[in-house]
Amino acid sequence: MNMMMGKATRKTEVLISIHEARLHYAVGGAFAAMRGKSTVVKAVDGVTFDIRRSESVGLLGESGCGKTSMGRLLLKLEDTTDGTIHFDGEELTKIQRKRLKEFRTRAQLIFQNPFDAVNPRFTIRQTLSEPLENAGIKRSEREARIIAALELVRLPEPAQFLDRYPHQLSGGQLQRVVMARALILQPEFVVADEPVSMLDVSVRAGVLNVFRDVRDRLGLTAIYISHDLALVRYVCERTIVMYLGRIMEDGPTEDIVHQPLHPYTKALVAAVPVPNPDQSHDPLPIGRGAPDPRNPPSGCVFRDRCPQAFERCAAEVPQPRPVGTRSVACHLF
Amino acid sequence: MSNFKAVGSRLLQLALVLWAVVTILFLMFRLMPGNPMAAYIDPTFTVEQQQQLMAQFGLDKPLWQQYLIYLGNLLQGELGQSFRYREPVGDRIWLLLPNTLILTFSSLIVAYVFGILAGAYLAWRRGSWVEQTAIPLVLTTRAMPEFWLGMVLLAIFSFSLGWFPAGGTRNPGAEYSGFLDLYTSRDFLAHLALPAATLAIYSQGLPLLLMRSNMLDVMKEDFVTMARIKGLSNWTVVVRHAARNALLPVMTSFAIAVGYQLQGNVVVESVFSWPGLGRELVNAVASSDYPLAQGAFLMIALVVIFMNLLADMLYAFLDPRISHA
Amino acid sequence: MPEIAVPTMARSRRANIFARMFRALKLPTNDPFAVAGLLIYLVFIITAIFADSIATHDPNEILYTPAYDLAADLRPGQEGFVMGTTSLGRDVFSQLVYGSRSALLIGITAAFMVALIGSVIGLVAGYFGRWVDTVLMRLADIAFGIPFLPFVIVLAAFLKPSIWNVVIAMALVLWRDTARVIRSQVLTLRSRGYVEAARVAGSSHFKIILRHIAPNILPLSFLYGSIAIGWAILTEASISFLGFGDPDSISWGYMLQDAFASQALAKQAYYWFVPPGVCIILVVSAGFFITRGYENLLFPKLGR
Amino acid sequence: MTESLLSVRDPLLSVRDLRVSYQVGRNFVHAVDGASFDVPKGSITGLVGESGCGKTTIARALTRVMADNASISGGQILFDGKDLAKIPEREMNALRWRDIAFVPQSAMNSLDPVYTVEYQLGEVLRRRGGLDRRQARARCEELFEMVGIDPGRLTDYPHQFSGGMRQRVAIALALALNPKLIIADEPVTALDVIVQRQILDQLKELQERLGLSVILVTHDISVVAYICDRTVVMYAGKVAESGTMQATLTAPSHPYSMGLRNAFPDLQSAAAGILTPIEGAPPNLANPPAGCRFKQRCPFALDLCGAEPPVIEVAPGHPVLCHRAKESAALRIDAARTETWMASA
Repeated sequence: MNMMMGKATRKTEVLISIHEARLHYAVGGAFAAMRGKSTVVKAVDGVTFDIRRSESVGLLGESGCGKTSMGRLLLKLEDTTDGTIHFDGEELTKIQRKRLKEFRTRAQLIFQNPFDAVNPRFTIRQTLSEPLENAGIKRSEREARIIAALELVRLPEPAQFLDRYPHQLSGGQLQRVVMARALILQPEFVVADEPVSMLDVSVRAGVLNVFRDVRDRLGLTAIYISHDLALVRYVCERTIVMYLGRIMEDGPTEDIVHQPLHPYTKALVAAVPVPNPDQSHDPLPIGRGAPDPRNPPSGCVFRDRCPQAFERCAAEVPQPRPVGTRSVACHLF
Repeated sequence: MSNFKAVGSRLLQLALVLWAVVTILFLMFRLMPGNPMAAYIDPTFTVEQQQQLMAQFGLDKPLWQQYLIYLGNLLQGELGQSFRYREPVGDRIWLLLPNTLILTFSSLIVAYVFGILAGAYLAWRRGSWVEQTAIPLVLTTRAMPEFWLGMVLLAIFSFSLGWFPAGGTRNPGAEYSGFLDLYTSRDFLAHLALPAATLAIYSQGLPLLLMRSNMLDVMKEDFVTMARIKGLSNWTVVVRHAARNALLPVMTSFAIAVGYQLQGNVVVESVFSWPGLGRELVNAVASSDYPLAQGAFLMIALVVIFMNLLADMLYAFLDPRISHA
Repeated sequence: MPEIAVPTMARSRRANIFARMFRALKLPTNDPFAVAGLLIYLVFIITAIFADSIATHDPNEILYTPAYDLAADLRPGQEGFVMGTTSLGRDVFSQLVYGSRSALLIGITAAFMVALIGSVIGLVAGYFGRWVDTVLMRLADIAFGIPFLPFVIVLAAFLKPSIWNVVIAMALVLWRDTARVIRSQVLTLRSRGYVEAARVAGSSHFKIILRHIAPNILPLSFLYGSIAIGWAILTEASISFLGFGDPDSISWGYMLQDAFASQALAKQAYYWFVPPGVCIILVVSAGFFITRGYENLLFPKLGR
Repeated sequence: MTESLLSVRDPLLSVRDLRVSYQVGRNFVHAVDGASFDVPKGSITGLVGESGCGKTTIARALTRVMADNASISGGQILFDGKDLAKIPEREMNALRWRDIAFVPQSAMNSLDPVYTVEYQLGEVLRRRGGLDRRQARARCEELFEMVGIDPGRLTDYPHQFSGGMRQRVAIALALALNPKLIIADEPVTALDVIVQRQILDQLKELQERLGLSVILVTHDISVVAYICDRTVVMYAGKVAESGTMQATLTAPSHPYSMGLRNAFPDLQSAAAGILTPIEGAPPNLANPPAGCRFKQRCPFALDLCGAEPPVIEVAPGHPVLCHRAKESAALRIDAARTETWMASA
């Protein structure tokens, strides 16, 4: 099966380059505005990083940090308000209709909720046929491709699933179908948006293992979006920590897990629950309060919860600075 | 700054709708078959009157200039002369508007009080035989032509039983010293009863069905379940939590219902010879009194548009999720 | 996959689209009210089609008794007139039978127009969003600002009297309700993962609308269509009652106007003005009952 | 926590062979099918399991406020000398919130959007606690301070609070009448990790300070590990095993609990190891298989597992629902190896 042949791995080559990307959108109606609430949410606010070929990058953060928006930008499901994203040298906002079709075969998305991600009226065969049709694959070849894709995601005896409807599958099986759909056109780049958060714990590991396997076998470039550092650590060699639309810290996952630098990352790492009763817990190095994406503080967006904040943090937006293997956006460094 | 913009944009929207309706009205009346001047000038007017109106409405000018003059006149509240009454259209409309509003509001208030209570009750008694019979019945009242219902009520309660007068707002020969005197008199209320009942019977279905389905929705909400877990009494759960929440959209629908009712009034006023805007509109159109027809239409449209706006604002005001955003 | 199976699959796929569309309509045959509604429609449709053989007289003909008196104001049963006669000596029963023709003709065409226009506008506005949405929704706001019945009256007065005036007026104004509802439904559908998935899979907008959105919208369009049938019949009746109808075609509204103008109320001629009203109620509520069956499917909370 | 408190000699609540079923069409789905466990006084008991295992159904059954189509079809709920499964509704209602309070998963949906938080606290204090308006006001402030919210925010509406704050409000609400038992149904699931940790800390602090008894329903073993004293592991409508948190997590005796341990990533371990899933999915409860419900997914299943498994006490206060419970020490060693679980797939 030609699908199994991984693309040439050129680890040093940059596949995607994001420069000062911003995604702002208007929210709330007239009444929110009347009460002086900001009507612009800065979902992504000046984000810069590169993704190399065959690299797995974890986008880590809490709800509202912009990680999902970032994923949507990378797939051109949303256009940047400002800044640029180059995919294999091509600027995404300038991509033409015809080339967009090609881009859609190269970049794919794995969804969070498998029950929402497939049309309940479609059989598994119909669901998996759609990308093949769009790519102009001959009808006679489709079935074989579908079976191959289902085998790739280790769905046992795939043929029996073809004419079933989504509600006849378990969450774990359906998530594999969703992965198969993303992989069926042999993309180079995959964004996985919390692919196991809706699944039960006992089946999560299965989906994660398939993801890791397939990625390695096909040499995929992958973005793994999650709020769970333990999961990101399981899948990604590199982690980008986001908070309120900005990047706080970016570096090798193991370094971040064992020695977080940014005060926010420190809090995040300390807060991750551990399934081990013998683990001792330090108090959280963070103040109370919650991020409000509509009214972020001036300067460093984390400063109102940061135990180490000082005057400069209010005055000046910290720029990412290289610290060892990492880059950290904090005035302490 | 942004506050100003938001309110401004809502008002702009209102202005756009107003302008569009006014323009549609202009086009409708100018594009009708026959002499374009017929819209404002009756051949039986005196030559002086005709010339005065020609000048006032610029009827000898090209269409686009007429349009500008028309807009200018509207802004000054100038609607022309009624052919039949030989008096300014505006005066005639101000005379009739109270009758229409009294009929509309009296019937709607009755309909809403009944509809809300009955709707809440039916939601509570969901699945019972009462509910099983009531729902199709309510649907049937929504399927009745209002004027036909009026005819049946007239035939029974006026012509057959003689309990209520057959039409108008007062007995022939009755004189009243003023507004309040007339509208609170027994005579007037007797005349009001049948048309108001007709409209109320027709209108109660909307609040009833809306209240019922909202209640059924709200009863499934977590906070209602929580209220039960708190051990609150059934009454507290159903009335203070379920009904209170279900009421919000029903209250909003009142404003919209006023607009709809005003349109329905057209036929019912005709059945009961009720001297309101709707009947006047029908008569004016039938007797080619175009200025009056246009004025009456415009007035009804104004109320409809204003009520649509009010519905929006009412919701924002009543729902703390919006008013305390 | 064996070679032979491929053409079969192709055919079944094409048939599938229609089958799926049809299944999407999901006639609510397990709801007794909906079945009753469908039956009422059936009876009236049959009556309308075979009006010529069902009616006992020409509905416009002025009739005479065997004694050559004008057959005016006869009570039901008198002189063999099943439902009596009008003041001008016309047969009420035959008028009623022919009335079903104009009622259904207007009702169904108007409903079709309203559902079609409303659905397309709602679909386009909801799916494409941005300025398209803004423009179309402002248009809907304007349509909401037009008082419907007065609009029909003015239109009917200016145009040549015809039963189609009501249809035109409805098509011009009443699409607004359907469009708004369909739009909000499309907005929720558009945010569903599988629609996004279709985009990521490279499907065109047209394909996404046709495959993933339209089938979900169809029951709702049908629902608003069946409500619109009622609206059209009621509107036609009102217009005819007010004297702006087509004098050449017999309709239930025309009958009521005739009765009202001929003092039928004072004469206590219930046989004259009650039957047309009951017919209107039957047809309109039939639409509501079917609708209710749909609501049970679409919003199960309303079910028992 | 002293050991004596953890022994279940004098339990606050004893659930015995509880059965709860949902009517779906003409069929009955037994969401809880013979569950037994004890809840000791003054501690936190974690009710843990995957979606559909019946843990939330049990939580709601304890309040007897259930879905329209759900009913308790058997068993006992012994609380304070009464059987909550049998007492008349009036008696049950008198007990609600005064003795048994509830913290829901989503405080957003569980607070009435049209009333201020003070109104909703006051409603319970006045209507259920018999306080007058002034006393209620004072108690509201006290409660807000207890859960760490500025009492000045009492007059706010629920939507004006952030997710974590709302959850604190829900906890305050549960504490209002000093209940004997608080049932918390996934109280932190919808929250971000940092806020989640803060809420758990708050809950633990209050529990220790006030000596509360809490049932914490969760799917997350790490939450159990962080905060619970006892664990009740549920699988497919039955209790797989129950015991002290230490025993059930460090030395699980049911194969399902052993499998769960391998499926959880552990951030504190030196290196990211290999996670091992439990293949397959829980059985359909409308038509459950005979015998052990875990047998299709269990790498240790034998022929005898086709028969109803016995409850075996592997240690005092640590019952396990498994034919091979006595071999658990040996099975644990096998279960730690990934290959064991691959073979069963």
